[in-house]
Amino acid sequence: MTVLLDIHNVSKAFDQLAALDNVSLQIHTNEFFAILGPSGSGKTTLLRALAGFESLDSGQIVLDGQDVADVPPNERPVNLMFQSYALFPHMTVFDNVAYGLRREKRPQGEIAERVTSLLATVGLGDMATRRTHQLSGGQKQRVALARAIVKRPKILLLDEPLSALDRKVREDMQLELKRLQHEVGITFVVVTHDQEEAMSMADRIAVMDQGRVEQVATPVELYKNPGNPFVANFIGTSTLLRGHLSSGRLHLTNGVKVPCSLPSEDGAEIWLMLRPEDISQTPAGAITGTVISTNFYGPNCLVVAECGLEIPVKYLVGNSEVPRVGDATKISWAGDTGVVVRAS
Amino acid sequence: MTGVGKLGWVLAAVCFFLYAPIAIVIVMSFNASKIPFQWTGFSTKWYSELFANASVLEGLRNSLIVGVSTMILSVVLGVLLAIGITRHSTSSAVQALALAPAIIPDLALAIGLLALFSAISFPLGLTTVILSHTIFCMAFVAAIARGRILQIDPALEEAALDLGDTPRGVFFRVTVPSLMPAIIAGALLAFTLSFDEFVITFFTNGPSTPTLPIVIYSMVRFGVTPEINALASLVLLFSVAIVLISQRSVKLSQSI
Amino acid sequence: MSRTTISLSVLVGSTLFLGACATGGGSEPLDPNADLSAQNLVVSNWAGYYPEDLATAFEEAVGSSMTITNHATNEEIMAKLTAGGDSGIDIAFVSGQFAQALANQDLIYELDKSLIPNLANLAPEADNLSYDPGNKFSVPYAWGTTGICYRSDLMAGNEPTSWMDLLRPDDMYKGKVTALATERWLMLPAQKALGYSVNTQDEGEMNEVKDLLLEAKGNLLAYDDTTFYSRLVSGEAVMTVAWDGWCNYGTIENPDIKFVVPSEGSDLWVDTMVVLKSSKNKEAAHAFINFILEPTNHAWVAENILYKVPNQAAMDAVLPGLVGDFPNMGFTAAQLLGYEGLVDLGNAAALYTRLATEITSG
Amino acid sequence: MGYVIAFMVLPVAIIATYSFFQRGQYGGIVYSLTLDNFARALDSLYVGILGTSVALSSTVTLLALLIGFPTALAITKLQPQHQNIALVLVILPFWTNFLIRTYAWIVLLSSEGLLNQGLLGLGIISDPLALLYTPGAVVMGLLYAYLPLMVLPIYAALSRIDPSLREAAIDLGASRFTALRQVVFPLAIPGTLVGCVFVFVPSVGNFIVPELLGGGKTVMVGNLIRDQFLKARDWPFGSVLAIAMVVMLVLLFALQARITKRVLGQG
Repeated sequence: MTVLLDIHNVSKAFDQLAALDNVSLQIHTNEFFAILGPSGSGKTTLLRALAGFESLDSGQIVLDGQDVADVPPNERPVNLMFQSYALFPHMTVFDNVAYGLRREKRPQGEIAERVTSLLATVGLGDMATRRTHQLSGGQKQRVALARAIVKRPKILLLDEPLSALDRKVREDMQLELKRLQHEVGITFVVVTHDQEEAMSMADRIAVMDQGRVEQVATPVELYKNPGNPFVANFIGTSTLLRGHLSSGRLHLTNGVKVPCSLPSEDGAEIWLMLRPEDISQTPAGAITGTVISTNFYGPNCLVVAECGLEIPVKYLVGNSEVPRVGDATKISWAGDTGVVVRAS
Repeated sequence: MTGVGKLGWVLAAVCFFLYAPIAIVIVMSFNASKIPFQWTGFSTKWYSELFANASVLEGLRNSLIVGVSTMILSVVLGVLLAIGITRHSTSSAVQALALAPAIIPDLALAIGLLALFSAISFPLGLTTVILSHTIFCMAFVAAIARGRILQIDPALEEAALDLGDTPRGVFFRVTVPSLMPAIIAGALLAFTLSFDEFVITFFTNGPSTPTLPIVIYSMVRFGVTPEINALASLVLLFSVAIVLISQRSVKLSQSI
Repeated sequence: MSRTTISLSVLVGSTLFLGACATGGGSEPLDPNADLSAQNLVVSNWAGYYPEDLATAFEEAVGSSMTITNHATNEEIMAKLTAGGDSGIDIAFVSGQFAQALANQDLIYELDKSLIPNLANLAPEADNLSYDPGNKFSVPYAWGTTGICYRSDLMAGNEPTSWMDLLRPDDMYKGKVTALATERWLMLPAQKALGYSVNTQDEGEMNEVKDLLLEAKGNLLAYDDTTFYSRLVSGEAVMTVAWDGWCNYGTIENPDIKFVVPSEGSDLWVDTMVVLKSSKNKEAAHAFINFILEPTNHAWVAENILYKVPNQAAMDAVLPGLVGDFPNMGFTAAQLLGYEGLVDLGNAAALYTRLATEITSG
Repeated sequence: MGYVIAFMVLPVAIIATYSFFQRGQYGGIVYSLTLDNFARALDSLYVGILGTSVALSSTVTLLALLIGFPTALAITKLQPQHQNIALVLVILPFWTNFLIRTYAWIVLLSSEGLLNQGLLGLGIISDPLALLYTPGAVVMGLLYAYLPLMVLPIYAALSRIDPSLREAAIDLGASRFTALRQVVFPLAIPGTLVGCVFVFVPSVGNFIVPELLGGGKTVMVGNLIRDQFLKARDWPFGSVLAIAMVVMLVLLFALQARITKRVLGQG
């Protein structure tokens, strides 16, 4: 695995507000990389810095061994697919896709050939002469994608690529993006606030918050082993209980004790992260509570119950045992389930 | 960014072009000499002469009457017109027609109105001036209001109806407040356009009620006196005040 | 939209109807004992062509209230008076040939001379002028002629004596000459220079006039009816076509500004007062004319506007110094009558308008 | 609403009606139908004046475009709160009296005026230049009067362009200038055309500037129309000319709409 892009100690502030706070990341060749974070986390600033639209206050961006900090955006071997797609409304689909090649002064014949074949690849072979406002959302997205990859950039940056699409189209496009990435062999860097989107597509994900990278890991690792409470909370559904460990139990701050035999220093303050599937509803359960809401998913149902543990507990039940709101419930979990998360 | 630097110079040059003549007028208004081209010393006498000039004061009074009446009429009619053409008409011809007086050459409109008033033997005076001004100011208000209406989520009014308000109540409690920035902008525009309007007033005014621009026109044509400079400076000050107020109130209403 | 169509056709129809009715209707007799204080007189005069407190003086003397409005040119007031409908004006000040045109259109009221006893004060020469013999419709207010107003200091040794000095100026004066823009006076210098009548309707003569004026245009600073005297004061211009009294406004500021009537002669123009037929205050209107013709009042007017008034008693009463300072005030009636009176041109007006357009746009 | 529109249409309808009647000897209207007025408008004299007006107004429009576009572009580059101030600065002179703004140029341009005195004082010229009362002065006055009408629509058009379009072009390899030329300019064409019409139409119809700054030596259509109503008292012919102006305006807007449609491929 070769490092294609090395982001090293990058910082950027707007009006003294840190948008990027000492960010370091390494992205590998042919990787599908996602930058995930809530709005205002700095992920878009990072993307724009990679494309060359934001200058850095400090740090380096090294692409394929070359520091690109002073390379203007039009000369970087990086292309960006804009969130709004930014299709030129005064040009046809063909002209939009051909735009970048024409800037490179490629021969007419080559341009026609490359554009035509790429349009066929993205399934828009018969749309070349359309104006962009005549296209559906999914078609626009394909044009934007084709336009950005036709120049064969070393990296394709995608800014919230699926946010403008309907749910059904979005699911199709997730698969499509993965397929295309394999087909064209370009490194994709996707910025998104949608964890499902990131988890389903990306090889690795960087989770950002308040201008900092909180964790970089594969989707499975992020889910199973979040590096800090923010990631634990942000990725997937979880119940995070805060307290200190002592003799196989977690002492919550309100004095309640719950089972936890995970290895950790006695007395240290930790968060215990319990995924809904870690907790079971059983008549033998030692913890009692009241159901405050139920979310039915089909095969199973997410139950939220108030059990006197400072925060409501979320757990899954099978579709034959769905309780009603207001019912009393008993739950339990094994002492060795869950993950210990430390504050970073 | 380097682009801003170069374009910044463009902006500075344009501002110089726009303001140099005005600055000269202001400077000359304090010139003691009657000849506009020779500086003989500082004086405020043209201001005192201006305030003693009965025809200027009368013109000012008439202009204010016309301006305020036009403002009120054209806001009410213009907003209704805008709602009419955006909500109740799909014909682009009707829309174009309704907005036409804003762009039709003022001379053509003035002549048409003069012809209309003389055809129905309506005596010329401030009433005809107000009616005439309203016609084209209303079109400007409608154009502004139309832009705003197109921006407003139609669900707002539906939401109010859904919550039990009457159509009339919806109009005054939802439609009008959400149009407020456009209404204020339109009102100020209508007032200033009317206050400065010369050509249409020239044709549709009666003899005994000159507005300020008419007074200025005869002053400019008959011997150039520094009183005009003084008047111009005051009118400029007045405009600046209106613009500042409008900036404030529009922002205020947008934040509400 | 059918209602719109109906109202449209009604209005267009009424245009035709009212237009057709605009003329006609006789003169109703005036009431010599009318309550003048109940009447509100509206007078339109040239700006600056009357004493500033004229309205106050009249109100005090007669009791009617009075508003004076201004027009810049004969054409401007004519447009208002002939637009159809009620102009709201009771008395208009217009030059003689325009009074004649208004009378021909039946827009002015034939004066009731019994209400204007002061008509007797008019100079006898002013009672038989070509545009309105016997002053049936109009009463002369001021009269004078047109000539060249120039800077004698800047033109020392080259003072103009002929219209040609202005139409074909020496190189050093090119671009420092102004002419009047109002049609009749635009034509006058060339008409007189070529030896033609100021009332000529001969197309051939007028074409020569046009050619000469087009040639002269190349040397003009501007056409200027209203501010030429201040151009002389500032030195922008050295020579201007001017009405005599207006030249005096320059002389007040700079005594080197002088007036001359060129040797080829000039016109006799008369500015008159007319009562509009549409006036609802005709008694007060007559009282106003009578007020003006009062010798002390008319002298007061002359002293203010620096034009000669056709009222011998008044001219005798003006401050003696004025005649010395402003030569035109000393012109005799006989001298003025030696110039050619301007009369309305009737259908030939269209020819003049066209030629004027050709000249100014050429 | 029908009434409101009727009130707007009536003036035009009436002058349209007048244009088919004859002039009375002393003004007024003689109600017999004729097409003479239209024939007269084709006279070389009036066609010539129209040509002069169109030439002068086109010059004004072109200059306004050359100055107004960079100005509008410069404003869009400012920070949002500064954009507002810059716009107010551009519009403010437009809100002072038109006659006074025009008059200020007399003070500037006359042979005794500031510009000439400045040039004389600097020794650049030895005799005053004839600046005032020339067609150039008329162009200058009209440009000064209507420049804001060019800047505003262009600004509106530019500020509506999604900034990511320009960035997309740059991202795809275009230089700043190329992005401006190939993406920003074409998308600003509709607003720019509106600005051109806004400047051109009132310039053609203006009669004050030719009178005050042209010294009466430059005659434009506006003067001609004004004179038909106020001097020659030839309402029917004046109506023909006014109608011609309205028709020209309609044609210009139709042209503008057509080009807009062609550029953006939509209405």
